[in-house]
Amino acid sequence: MQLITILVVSFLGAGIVYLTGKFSGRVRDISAVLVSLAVVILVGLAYNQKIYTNFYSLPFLNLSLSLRLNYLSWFFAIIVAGIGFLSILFSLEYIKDYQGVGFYYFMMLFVNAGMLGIVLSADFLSFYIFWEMMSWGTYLLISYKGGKAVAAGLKYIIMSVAGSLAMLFAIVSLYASYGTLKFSSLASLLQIASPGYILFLLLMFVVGFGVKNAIWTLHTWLPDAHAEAVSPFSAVLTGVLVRMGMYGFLLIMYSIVGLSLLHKLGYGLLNFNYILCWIGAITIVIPTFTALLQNDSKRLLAWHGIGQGGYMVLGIGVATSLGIAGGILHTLNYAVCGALLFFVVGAIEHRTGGVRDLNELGGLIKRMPVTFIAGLAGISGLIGVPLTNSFVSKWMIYKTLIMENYPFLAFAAFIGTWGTILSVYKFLHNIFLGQLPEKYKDVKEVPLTMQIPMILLSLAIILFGILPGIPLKVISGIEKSFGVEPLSTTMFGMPKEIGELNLINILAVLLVAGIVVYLIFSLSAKSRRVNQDDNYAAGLFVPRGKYQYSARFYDQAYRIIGPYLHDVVDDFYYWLVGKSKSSFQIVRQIYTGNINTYALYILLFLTLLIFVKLGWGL
Amino acid sequence: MIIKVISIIVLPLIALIIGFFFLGLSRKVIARIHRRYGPPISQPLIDVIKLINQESISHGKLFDMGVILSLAGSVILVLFIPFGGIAPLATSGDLLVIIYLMLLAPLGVALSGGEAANPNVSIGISRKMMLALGYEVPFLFSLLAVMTWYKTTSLVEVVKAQQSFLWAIFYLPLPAVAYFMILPAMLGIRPFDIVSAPQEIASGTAVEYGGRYLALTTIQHAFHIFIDIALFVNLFLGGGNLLTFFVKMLVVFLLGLFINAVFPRLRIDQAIKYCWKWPAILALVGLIIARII
Amino acid sequence: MDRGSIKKWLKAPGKMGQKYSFWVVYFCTGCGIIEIPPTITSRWDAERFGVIPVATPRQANLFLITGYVSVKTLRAIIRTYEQMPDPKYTVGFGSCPINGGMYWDSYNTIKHLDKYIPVDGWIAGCMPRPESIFIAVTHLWTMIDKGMATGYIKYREKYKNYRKNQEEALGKLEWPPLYPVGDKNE
Amino acid sequence: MVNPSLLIGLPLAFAFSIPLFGLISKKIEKYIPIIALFINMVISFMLIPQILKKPIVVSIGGWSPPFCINLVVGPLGILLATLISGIGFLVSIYAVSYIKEEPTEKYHILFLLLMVGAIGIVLTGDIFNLFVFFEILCISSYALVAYYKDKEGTEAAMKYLIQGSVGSSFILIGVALLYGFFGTLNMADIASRITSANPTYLFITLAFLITGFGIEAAIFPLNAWLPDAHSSAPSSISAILSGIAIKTGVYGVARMVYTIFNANSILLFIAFLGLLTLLIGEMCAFRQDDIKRLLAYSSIGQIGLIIFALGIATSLGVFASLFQIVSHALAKALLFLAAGYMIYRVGSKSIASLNGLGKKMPLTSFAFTIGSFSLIGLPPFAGFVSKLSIVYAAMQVKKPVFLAFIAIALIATIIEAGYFFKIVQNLYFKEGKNLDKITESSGYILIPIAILAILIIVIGVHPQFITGLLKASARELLERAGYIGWVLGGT
Repeated sequence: MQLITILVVSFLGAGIVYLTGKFSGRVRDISAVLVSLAVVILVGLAYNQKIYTNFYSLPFLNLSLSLRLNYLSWFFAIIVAGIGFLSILFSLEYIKDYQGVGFYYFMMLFVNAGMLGIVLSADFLSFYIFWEMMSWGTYLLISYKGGKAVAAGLKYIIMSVAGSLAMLFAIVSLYASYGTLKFSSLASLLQIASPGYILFLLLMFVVGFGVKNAIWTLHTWLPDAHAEAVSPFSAVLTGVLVRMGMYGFLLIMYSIVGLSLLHKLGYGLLNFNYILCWIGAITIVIPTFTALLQNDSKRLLAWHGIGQGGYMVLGIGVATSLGIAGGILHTLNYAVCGALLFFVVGAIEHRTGGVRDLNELGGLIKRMPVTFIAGLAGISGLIGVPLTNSFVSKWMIYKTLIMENYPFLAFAAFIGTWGTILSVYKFLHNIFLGQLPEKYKDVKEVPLTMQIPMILLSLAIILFGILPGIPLKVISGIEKSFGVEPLSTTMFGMPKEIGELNLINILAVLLVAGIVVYLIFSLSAKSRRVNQDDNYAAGLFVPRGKYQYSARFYDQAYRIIGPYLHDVVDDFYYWLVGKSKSSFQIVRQIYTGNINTYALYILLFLTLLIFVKLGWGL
Repeated sequence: MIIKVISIIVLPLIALIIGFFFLGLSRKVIARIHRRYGPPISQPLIDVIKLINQESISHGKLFDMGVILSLAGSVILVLFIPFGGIAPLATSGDLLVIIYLMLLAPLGVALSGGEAANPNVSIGISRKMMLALGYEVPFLFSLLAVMTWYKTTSLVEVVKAQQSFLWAIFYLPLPAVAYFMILPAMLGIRPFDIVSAPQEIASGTAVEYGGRYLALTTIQHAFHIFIDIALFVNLFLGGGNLLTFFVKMLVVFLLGLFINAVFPRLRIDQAIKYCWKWPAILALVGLIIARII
Repeated sequence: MDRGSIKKWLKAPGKMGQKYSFWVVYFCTGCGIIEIPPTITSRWDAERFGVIPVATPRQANLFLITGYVSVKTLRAIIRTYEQMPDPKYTVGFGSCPINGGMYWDSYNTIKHLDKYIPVDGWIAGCMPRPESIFIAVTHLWTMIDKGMATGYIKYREKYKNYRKNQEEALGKLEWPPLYPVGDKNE
Repeated sequence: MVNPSLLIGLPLAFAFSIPLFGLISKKIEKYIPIIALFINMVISFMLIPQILKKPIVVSIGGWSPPFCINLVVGPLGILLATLISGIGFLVSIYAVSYIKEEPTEKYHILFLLLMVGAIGIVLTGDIFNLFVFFEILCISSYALVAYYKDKEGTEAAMKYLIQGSVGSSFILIGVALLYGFFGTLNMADIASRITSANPTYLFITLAFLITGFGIEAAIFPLNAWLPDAHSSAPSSISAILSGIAIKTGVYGVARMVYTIFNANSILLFIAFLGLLTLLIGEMCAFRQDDIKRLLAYSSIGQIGLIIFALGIATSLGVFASLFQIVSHALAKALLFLAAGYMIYRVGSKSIASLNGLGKKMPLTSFAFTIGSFSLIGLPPFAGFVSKLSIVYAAMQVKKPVFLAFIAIALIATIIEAGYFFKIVQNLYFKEGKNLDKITESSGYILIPIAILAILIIVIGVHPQFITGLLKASARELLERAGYIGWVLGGT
């Protein structure tokens, strides 16, 4: 009942918000915030409950749609609800000047509702239904801004439809062979299935979920979509919507197929998990270094979205208790960081009139300090600086990779982190540091409703970075439900038997050291505060507006690695589309427009029919 | 417990002294290699004392905080690296944590330098980043080789295992050589002092630094020298007690010094290519061997 | 050379530090710079006095005006001097900064540098030998000891007049005054 | 109890009474079709429950079957009859304000005749009557395609006429042959004695009949008339043609193959044909810039899907195919009506000219979006359920060939998604030119469109409304003994 309430509230709420928008914009904004907040509260109340309900049935296929709640779905549901709420809050000021705001709020809430439906559904049919609703809702929202966004939306929906059709194929074949689509019963039924069939299923689902989670070779929609969507929705996209693929992976791999069966797939190094791990590793390295070459802030973040997804896939691919936990935890952590960073970009866009080109910005720390703090927290989280959240999850992934004796995968993960450091520092530097251009002299800090989400997320980054025990408690519950032996964790890190990590000590020492250094600093001779014009310029006065180094920030590195980072996959897809278009053109020539040929077709058909008869001897 | 607290207080001081000693020694040794008399060993200390008493300019809060963060990061890093068996915090962070804590210092400098709105600083930072990208590849390869070989991520374990039998350098010569080859790059000394090239970009990140800022960065540099070399000694030369540990560090440092004192400065792209060529290949081969055996 | 005497160090560490680590701003004003390379390299090795060239005025505390000062260079000299943190010392190297030297009647050289920035000491000659630089350095040590090297204080006190002279020579300066230009300094 | 023959009789009567009403006033005549088809719809709705209990056989002229002309109103018949009169009703409402060009009364007469033909086809139990009604349908639709009397319309009508008459003659040949073999024209009778004839001759006959009906059903390669006819007819007629006329062709094929000839051996081939039609249709549709041609080609594709499902020949397969017939009829009628009025507003058929209409004609564009999403098969619209059941039916057979087929069909769906999503984006997210004086459609246009959209959503959300009827119809097709039994009385 509770789950049905959640879904009803979120779906109906979307409609109500749209209708109220017809009367007054103010009421609409407030009601949108309230609805999303209500969803957060409802999901939060459902913590630590096990619920299962049938909510609908299709007698003609004797199927029944059902919902369920367990640790896994709750974990994802709370992320969805939380990020959804924050992005709605962020939108209030951001979206004001667009047209079709009512539609925007409706679709935002609708997509959130669809995602909740995905994570709450207990059988593949309802899963698929919500999945598709989310997909086309996303398509409409990506295209919302018009202009370049249209092409991005089309690219997204085509790839998404292809993926979900592959998924549908697998789902229906499951139903045809087992007569049920309930996760629970499938989990038991599949245990006796042949490895070949399991492999086929997994491949189909990997295509379906891989498109969403943007694993390498299925990732090409993501940069365009993230870059062209409106920023609050980009946050939702990168934080939770893309991670629905992650949820799908966890669901099919561990909740349904199960660990014992996964180990049977393949021999030695050539098994499913290992290959998945390598896909994850490639997904880390190539996109992360591609991000290095971006000059559009949102594209840069989008490529990182792909790369971080690689960490998650890598983590769950290793299929150890630590690895799975790391993968899931990284999902949460990246949701926080990614959403935060897109909010930051959104704030910058909002204040500078939609400037996303990293080479035009600079020095905004002096005007938008709060946004800068948020951005700093965000990139620290993305890098995984100690005492921020991603550090823990990445630590778990590295640890398990090394312990499982996969040094090369571990290397891919490490070097991905270095690519991340380079590009996100460029991101931060080119936006906030350096010289403040003349044209942004009187930029103001963003209004409060845009600051609150950023502040909350920054706090979350620090919180989960110092107290990873909070999410890890839920995650070990998830692992219990997978049948993996659950990860035993302490509040501040890892117990001795898993590894040496105690964040509270690190924090304490860092604080002490910082205080000591600060004392030295403040006791020594004072310093004079100067503005950016009083600056070393080889004895000359600083040329205003021209004294900034941001374009081609890592030029020499580009020259070396640039040639290898050409996105061949994307080219291949475009080639495919072009070729098929021309072949369709050829096919069209069948209809010549000449009646004689048509009559000829008819006679040919008749004779063909008769020949078929004689030939086949029907 | 008490011992732990004492060591937490003492260890950074030891590191500081050793670091300053190495700084002074390097100036002296290089001077002698140049057929000069050279400054006294204590010259870096004199410089720091002067700098602390000299006024300076500040470009904002981040400008200060970044420097503080970088020094603090180096200080706590010292506590994670066993120095002659003393490693007060080794149980709360292993090699992976060390790798990540090594981020704090450059990150701090990068942030504080970034707020000094000076393109020289930005160029210096971008060079630092690219150089780091260059030497991280062999560095990570060799670290992974050690971790794979000893099946542990804890530095203390690694040291124990070596002291029980042979040093790692005998099992894993190639990664050790690779680490040694990139050591100057990690320390940012010639031929890899691209980051703070005074003649090209007016000492890079330190352009706007004067007075206490410069003092703190000098201290940080001293710590940095200590950390990198101590890490090498722990990883490949089997740690040792206080004395032998110091001796090993001295040997490693002097060897590196003799090599880099005679080289001219590389260009940044040359540096990256160098790091990705020989050291990386050696370390990779070493890693593959360590993985297979 | 009393680097060793602990007592002085404990009494005035700042002053001692200033004495024994002169960081020279790396700035070639004129022909005199030709004497600097032998000075800082193996032949004379200035580093043993703790004198090393640094790249930016922010780090330097000794300003060596090497050779004649043209009007164009004066602008840079003033800018650089103002960017050097206190305490800072200036040494005019060669005859030209003193009185114009062989350019005494040139239309665009500055004859008397000390009208524009305070100069703590002069090294006469054209060219002075590198040894003279060391003489100057040691002399500066004694001046610091005696508290006579107070050019930077003078600059702060008489900033109004210095600024006036500078603007007479260079026209309007595009950077704001370093110190408040008012009567309260008199 | 109502007599099903009213379903045919009423429209016929009204059709020929339109001129008389025209004498009274030209105002009312355009409301006649609405009345007629509304009554039809009501009657057929009333009939559904009792037919689900027991099918009705109406014999005309006192004799008992097989010695008389008779109507066999089974579940399938009533399903299609309801669909036809329902959509006809909506389209006639649409036509009230859409058809302005004289001579309107001719339009309405022909329209009603078309309805008569369509309903007759699905209700009659006599193969010659089937042919006759088929001719009525075809001839009236030839005329209607050329209604605008412009060049392309006439040309299209001409092509349609030629191919259609070839088809009709084939059908006639087939009927004649059958009469020659069995000496009876009653379908049930023929069906009961089908085994007594030489299979080869029978197959030739079947070939003729399939070809004949296949032309109307737009099976590849017999569907060359369709794009021209659909695109150049008035949009209301395109809706009828695509929503109803070609479905009657499918009905004919199904009736022949399943009930009369029981030719299970050819079904795989038919499925293959359907797949081919699907692929070709979608491919051609992808390359169209003329919105109506695009929709026409997409109807070819959908028909291909229907035929494919028909060829699966399990009860679920036939069920799915009928379901697809319903959902496609609704969606495509909706699309043609909406697109027709957009074209009427902007005055151009090219897709690019629809840019930005979403802001000017929100409701129409919204309905269009729903229709296209339903055709792609996205939940929660009717198309999703039907497509799902088709996929499931194909999978259920557990033959590798059908697995391959359905995989290809899904790939075709991707192509379909490609062009429909593009159009939706054009409607909403592209900046249109000189749209300032374009306004939302008028009430007579919006009512049918809205009703269709609502129906699509309702069926998509709650398919149980129609599944019972569909299941019964599928059973009627598959269990020929039952059909024969109704007509000839328990054999």
